[in-house]
Amino acid sequence: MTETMLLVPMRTAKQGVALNQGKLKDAYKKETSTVEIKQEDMDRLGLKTGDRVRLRAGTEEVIVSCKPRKEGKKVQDTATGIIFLPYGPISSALMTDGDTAGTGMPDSKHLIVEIEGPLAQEESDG
Amino acid sequence: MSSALRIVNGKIYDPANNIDGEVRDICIQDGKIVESVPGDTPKIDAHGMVVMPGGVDIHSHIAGPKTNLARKFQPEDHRYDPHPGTEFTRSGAGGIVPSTFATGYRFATLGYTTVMEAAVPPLSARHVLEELEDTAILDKGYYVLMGNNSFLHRMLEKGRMEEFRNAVAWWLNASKAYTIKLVCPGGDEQWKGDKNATINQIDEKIHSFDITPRQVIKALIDTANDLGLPHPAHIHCNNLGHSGNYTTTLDTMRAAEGRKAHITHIQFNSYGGEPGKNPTSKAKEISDFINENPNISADVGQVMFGKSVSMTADAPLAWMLRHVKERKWINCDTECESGCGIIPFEYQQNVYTHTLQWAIGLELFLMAKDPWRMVLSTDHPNGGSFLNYPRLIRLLMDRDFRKQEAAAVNQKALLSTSLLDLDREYSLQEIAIVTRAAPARLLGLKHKGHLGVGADADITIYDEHENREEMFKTARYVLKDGHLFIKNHEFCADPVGRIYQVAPDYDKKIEDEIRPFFDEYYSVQFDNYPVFDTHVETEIVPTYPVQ
Amino acid sequence: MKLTVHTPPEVPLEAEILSPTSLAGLSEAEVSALIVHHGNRKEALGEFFSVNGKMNGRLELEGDLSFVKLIGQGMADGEMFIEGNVSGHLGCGMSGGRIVLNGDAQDWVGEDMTGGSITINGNAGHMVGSGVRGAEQGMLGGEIFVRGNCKNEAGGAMRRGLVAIGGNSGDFTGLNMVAGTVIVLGEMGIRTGSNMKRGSVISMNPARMIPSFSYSCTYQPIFLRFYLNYLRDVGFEIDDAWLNGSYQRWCGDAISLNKGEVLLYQS
Amino acid sequence: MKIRSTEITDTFAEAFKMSAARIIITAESDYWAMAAAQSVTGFATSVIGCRCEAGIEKTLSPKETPDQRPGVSVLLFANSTKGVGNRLVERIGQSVMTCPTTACFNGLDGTEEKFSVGEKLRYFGDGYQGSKVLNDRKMWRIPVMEGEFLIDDSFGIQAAVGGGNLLFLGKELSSTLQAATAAAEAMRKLPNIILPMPGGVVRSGSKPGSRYKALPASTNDAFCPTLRGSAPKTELGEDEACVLEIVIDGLDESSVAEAMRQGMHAAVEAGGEGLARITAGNYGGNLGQYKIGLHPLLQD
Amino acid sequence: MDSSVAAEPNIRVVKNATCTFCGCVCDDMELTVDLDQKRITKAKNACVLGKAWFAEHSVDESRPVAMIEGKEVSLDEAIDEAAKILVNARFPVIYGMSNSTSEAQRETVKMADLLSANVDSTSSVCHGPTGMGLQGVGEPTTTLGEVKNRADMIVYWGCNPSDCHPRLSTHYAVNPKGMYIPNGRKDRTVINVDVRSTTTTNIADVFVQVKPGSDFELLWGLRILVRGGKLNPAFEEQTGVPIDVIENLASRLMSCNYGILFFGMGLTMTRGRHYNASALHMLATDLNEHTHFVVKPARGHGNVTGADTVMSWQTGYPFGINFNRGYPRHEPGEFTTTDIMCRGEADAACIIASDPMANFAKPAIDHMKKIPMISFDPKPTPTSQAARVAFTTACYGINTPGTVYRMDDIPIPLRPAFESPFPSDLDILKPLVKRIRELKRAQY
Repeated sequence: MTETMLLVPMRTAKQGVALNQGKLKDAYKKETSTVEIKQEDMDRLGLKTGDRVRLRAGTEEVIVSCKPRKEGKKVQDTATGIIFLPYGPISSALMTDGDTAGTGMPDSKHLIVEIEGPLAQEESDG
Repeated sequence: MSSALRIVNGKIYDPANNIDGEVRDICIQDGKIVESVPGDTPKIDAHGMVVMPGGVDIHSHIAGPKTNLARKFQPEDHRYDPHPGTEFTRSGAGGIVPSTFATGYRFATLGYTTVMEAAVPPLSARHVLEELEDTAILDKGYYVLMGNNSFLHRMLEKGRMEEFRNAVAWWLNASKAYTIKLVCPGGDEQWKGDKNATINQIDEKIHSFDITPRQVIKALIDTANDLGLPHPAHIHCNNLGHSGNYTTTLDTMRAAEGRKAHITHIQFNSYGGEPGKNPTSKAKEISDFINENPNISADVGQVMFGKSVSMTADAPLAWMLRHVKERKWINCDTECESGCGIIPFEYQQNVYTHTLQWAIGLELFLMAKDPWRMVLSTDHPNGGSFLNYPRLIRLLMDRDFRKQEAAAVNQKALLSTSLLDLDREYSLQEIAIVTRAAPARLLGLKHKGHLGVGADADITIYDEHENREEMFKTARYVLKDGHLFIKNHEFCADPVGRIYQVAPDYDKKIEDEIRPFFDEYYSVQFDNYPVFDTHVETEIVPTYPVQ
Repeated sequence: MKLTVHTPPEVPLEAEILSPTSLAGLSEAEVSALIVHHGNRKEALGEFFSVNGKMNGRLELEGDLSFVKLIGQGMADGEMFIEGNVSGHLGCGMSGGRIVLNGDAQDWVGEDMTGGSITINGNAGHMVGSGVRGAEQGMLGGEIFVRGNCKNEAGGAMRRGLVAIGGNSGDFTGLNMVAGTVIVLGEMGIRTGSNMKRGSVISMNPARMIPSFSYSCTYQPIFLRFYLNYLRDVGFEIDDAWLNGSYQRWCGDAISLNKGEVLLYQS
Repeated sequence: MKIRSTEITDTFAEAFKMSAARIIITAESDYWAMAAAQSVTGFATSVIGCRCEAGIEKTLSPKETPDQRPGVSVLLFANSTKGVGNRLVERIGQSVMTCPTTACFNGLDGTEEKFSVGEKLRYFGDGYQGSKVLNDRKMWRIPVMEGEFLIDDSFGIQAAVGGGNLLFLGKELSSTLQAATAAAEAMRKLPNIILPMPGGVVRSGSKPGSRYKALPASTNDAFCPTLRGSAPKTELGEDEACVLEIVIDGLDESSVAEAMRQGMHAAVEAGGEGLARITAGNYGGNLGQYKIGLHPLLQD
Repeated sequence: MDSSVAAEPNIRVVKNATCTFCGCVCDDMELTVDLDQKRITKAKNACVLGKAWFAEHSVDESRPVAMIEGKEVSLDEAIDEAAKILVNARFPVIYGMSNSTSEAQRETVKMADLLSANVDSTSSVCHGPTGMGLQGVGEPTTTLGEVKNRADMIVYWGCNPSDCHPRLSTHYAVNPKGMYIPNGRKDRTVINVDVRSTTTTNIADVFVQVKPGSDFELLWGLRILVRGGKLNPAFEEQTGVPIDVIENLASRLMSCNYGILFFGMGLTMTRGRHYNASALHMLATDLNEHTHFVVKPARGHGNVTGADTVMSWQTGYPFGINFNRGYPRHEPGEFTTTDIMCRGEADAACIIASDPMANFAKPAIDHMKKIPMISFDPKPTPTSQAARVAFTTACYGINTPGTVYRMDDIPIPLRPAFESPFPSDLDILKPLVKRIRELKRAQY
């Protein structure tokens, strides 16, 4: 299934910890290549934890795994159609527009992407 | 390479040594002025020129957190006044608040070699010291803010004067500052703690402490005197900028009870009239008091027409100014120590209040019987940039110019002052006093501000020019510690200036009292608070404590 | 006089001397010898341009100018015709004369402009006719015509003058406007007129208004005929229906003086 | 000199220097443009009592107006730039701004003098007014209940000619009136002039001064047929029993002269035998700056 | 001042050490250092990120101090090569600095001035837009201690300190007791505004969920209320926040004694950028008509604030600075590194302690691959891998002394835990500057 969603790259404590170990290390690579999706959206797309999905923005695409997003304990979080990915080379690769609108800052936290998944194992390996 | 030099044929103005325009030689060896140098020593021929000690600025805002915020938020101002580098000098940005290097070079171009930064909270000591290190050429120091210090307020509240004094000394050491600065004592506490209130009269109670500003003022004046600081407590009075504030100023000066105190940019505190209404001039009342009380010194804080930035530790004042015109505004609270407000401003000739401020400043200069105790400042950049000094000097020296300028200002305001009745013209010797000799003496910098044997060879040589503004705009030669760095108006070297601090003795036990206060109320560790000795190189100016 | 690029700069070339005002009275050789800033080096203009003809108030530029910045800075008179895409700050601080660009321009076209006119027959970048960072007001006069699209902050902090965009504009059109007129014949991005005090932003398409703008009414503003006719005269395609049409009038920004307006054509 | 049976006196019309403005009033329709024009030119027959003289110059098609709507061009004359300006402010404020759908524009370009009109009327907007500057034209938009009133910031004022005149001396009322009416109709078609009097024609021609101190002018007794027997001096012949006058104000002397020329021809045609004589008023040439001779106008 | 004491042979305890991982720059670390292994075994008081920072910055002595084209070279050779690259470049770009001491930053700007280069810090892709907001409308702000002592209202807007600045809440803002906040957390109200719930939401009293990309509109709505106006229903439509919730939020903000708005990339990295930050600054300014209110960007890297601070005092501008003309100029979008790279303008780059090859937009990365780069980093990164000259540096705060500016502009000293065999940034920059000066002198 393919849908258009809003990708918000973000920081997580895990990513911060992994960053210290080294950006070329597995822990960092793993953390920065797992997209968080609201359970409701996962269900609609037919995704399970660990499934591979393709994210496409403009001419660029990446393949990442997915997991359901943890929500706050006491609140009703209504945001659907938004997915989150810890900052890293993968989120940057989807930042295809370098226009900073005269600020120096691309719209790093507001990327419109197409999400496609779950992918078959062969495809995601290729 | 010999470091000796002889300046010949110049007219010397050295008021501290009673030399008033005589043609004499000045001899320099190893950075100091000496009796004589060998005959074959290189010479500077100062024929037709005026030789003065390097200028000394007792009160300018040139470095530290608020200065830097004022820089950061005015790109539109820097943009049109770039400061290109040269083979010898760094580049920078000019404008109303220049970058550090540009500040140093531009002061030096006017012939200044020593400048004091007037207000920094101790928590930002490292910051100001790093900036001062990057301020080219000049010798400098800074005054540390203590008028809104919560720990000191507590000591005072409990009447623990001994601990108060030790704490002040600890703070001076920890921050490597030059003297104690008070800015609107109690005002920032109200500002931060009472929804932007302020305190105007010195006998009002300070929010959440059982003390009044008068007690803070008195205690800090006394402490500065007792510790024997080279420069006494440097006071920005309460009620600054408000109509009718001259009584607060008189009260503050009386609170010194005969002990030494310096009232800064006193022009801003010499207003009559009723609060909220148009001010009037009380320059005479203020001058009379200072003329009669030799323990008090002041700098004027002249307002000059044109662009300025109000940047002050008097946070409520900046907020008041913001209501004049809704311009961009910065406020910055410093925990347990201070507040700060910044707002771009412009003094306009046609505005009543601005003209009045301009005229009061000039009245104060012209009414001062003792120029050694009423020295030149614009409270840069509050009253206008230091680049206005040459123009200000011309206003003081040239009555006709003054009248001509007065014709263009708000006449209602002008005529409410006595400026047009004051015919006095400053002599070159008096200019040398208010720009060099006096500030150096008030600062207790014994090697500065004069050309006697043993003085630092900080020397400025101006082409003599009838138009004093032109004359003082760019020095032909300037030497720092005997080192020629401006030659024929061009930089030929980039000497590094000193940073002065004081280091009064104190009872180390006070640290046991301060430490828990830090643990509870500060966001930094007590042990990390004092500036490490390795941080910057400073020179300690001795103190002479009262036994 | 005509200047043709023979060697495109490898890094940005700052050539503020490229204006009829700066080149007035100079010979071919003198122009070739003028200093421009190629990155951090000073080089002769002739290293990049071949110079032909006499300078008689009209200057033509042609070639790969995509790295050339500050063309027409401070221009006060004369005419300049440019073939090719240019980098930033075209006509900044301009006070008179006319620039016509057949190509695209990058950011900051006509910043701090006080007079004269700039016509861009392609697209323009961000901050067309906008005030410099930190300043309370920007453009003080003059006219900027962009046939194609522009990006964000068109007419930002403008105080006087006219910015007309034939295509679409980006976000924050008329941001911080003090007065003046911005006309967008295409569509505008979001947050039009944020913090505007006075002035007009006019578009021929519907727009999403920030909620601090209040809808007043739909009416036929007579003054607009003057603008649309004027734009037609300078070569924009103006639909007759716009001249006689009705416009929604939105007042704002309520956060500021609330005396600005956004007029949106109602088909 | 005679044209047909009508004698043309060899005299001249003595005209005066005045100041004038041209205003273009546009509106949604001819009807509303004319309504405003009539109102703005109302009660403006003579500077003596009305402080200005105004009239409709012509109607304009949408192609001819600045905002491409139907319009009317109006000329207004007074003794000074300031006089014209102040009348514009009063009259446009009361008669144009009030009138539905109108806008009001300056109709004189390139004049040396300008007077702020929109710039003064804008205050009616109570702070909600706004200005627009396009291509050196500054206009004000003043919010009104129906939309907004658009008016130029300032109006050009130029030197002009007032008091051009013709006197029609007839044998009886009806032919004199016919002659004058025809003359006025012919003259009204011409540009740059107006005939400020009702229908273009005035019967109460005046002389300067009066036996009563308060009055600056009084009836022209030398031309009153009823006083031929009692006035100290009369200008009328025995068979001249009715006099009507046409007053012409124009932007320049030649326009006034042309109007007089055409007016005379039309009057002679329409008046026939009944129109005994055409002459013009003057004060011996001592008061006015312009002398427009009748004979020269008719020679060619 | 030396607070280190020897606990047992080869184990050293460093008290009052400073963590430079994030902008909190906590200076109350107690580090246990194994001097033999050159690693920190324990970091008392550190948060999860700080613990990782200290634990993972051991020294890998197998790494070469410098490499050219991936081959090991001596430090001097690498400095010489780096100097040549920079001196020969017409548009050299110097970028990074946020993980470096202020001493090294000062030297970096000096180098940029000397080279007539472009210099920019990671601020430009972090809180650069906040700096632009400051330039536009000013900013009421504070040091963190005043938050601890006085703030009874804490708003986290578009930031998630529980993950990114864990001790912001526990050490400075939410939990601690302060001079006028005797009961700590109980005396404070915490409000979280975000497009999603985060771990920070869990510590908040109020959560306001705003539609992605509509923070600006919500801030505008609050400003209208604070200025005494009323909201129309469009606010609810556009922000997704019910009008009564916005009204409630506004009245809470107005009625506190001392409020603070912390904010993050949720504002600066989304559509509106600098103007989102301006809107927030203006909201705080407006609130000062009712009470005392301040803002504070929750800044990222340890000394990114120092980079702004140092560049401001040396050049007058906080980031995005160009010295091509022999004096500094500032223009975000023109002299900011992302833009320069995306437009393909730079012909050489010197990257100090940051990793643009991992963080920048795709077109920028594509250009950086084409030009000679120099990198300074303690660890291998995508940038160091792509660099022609790569220096391995000692880690600031762990191996080197110096000064770091906390997110509230407060300078904090560093107490190194152990010595690194690698030079600090400053140790490389000084001879590099010297070498550049020599080459330039020879050139002219």
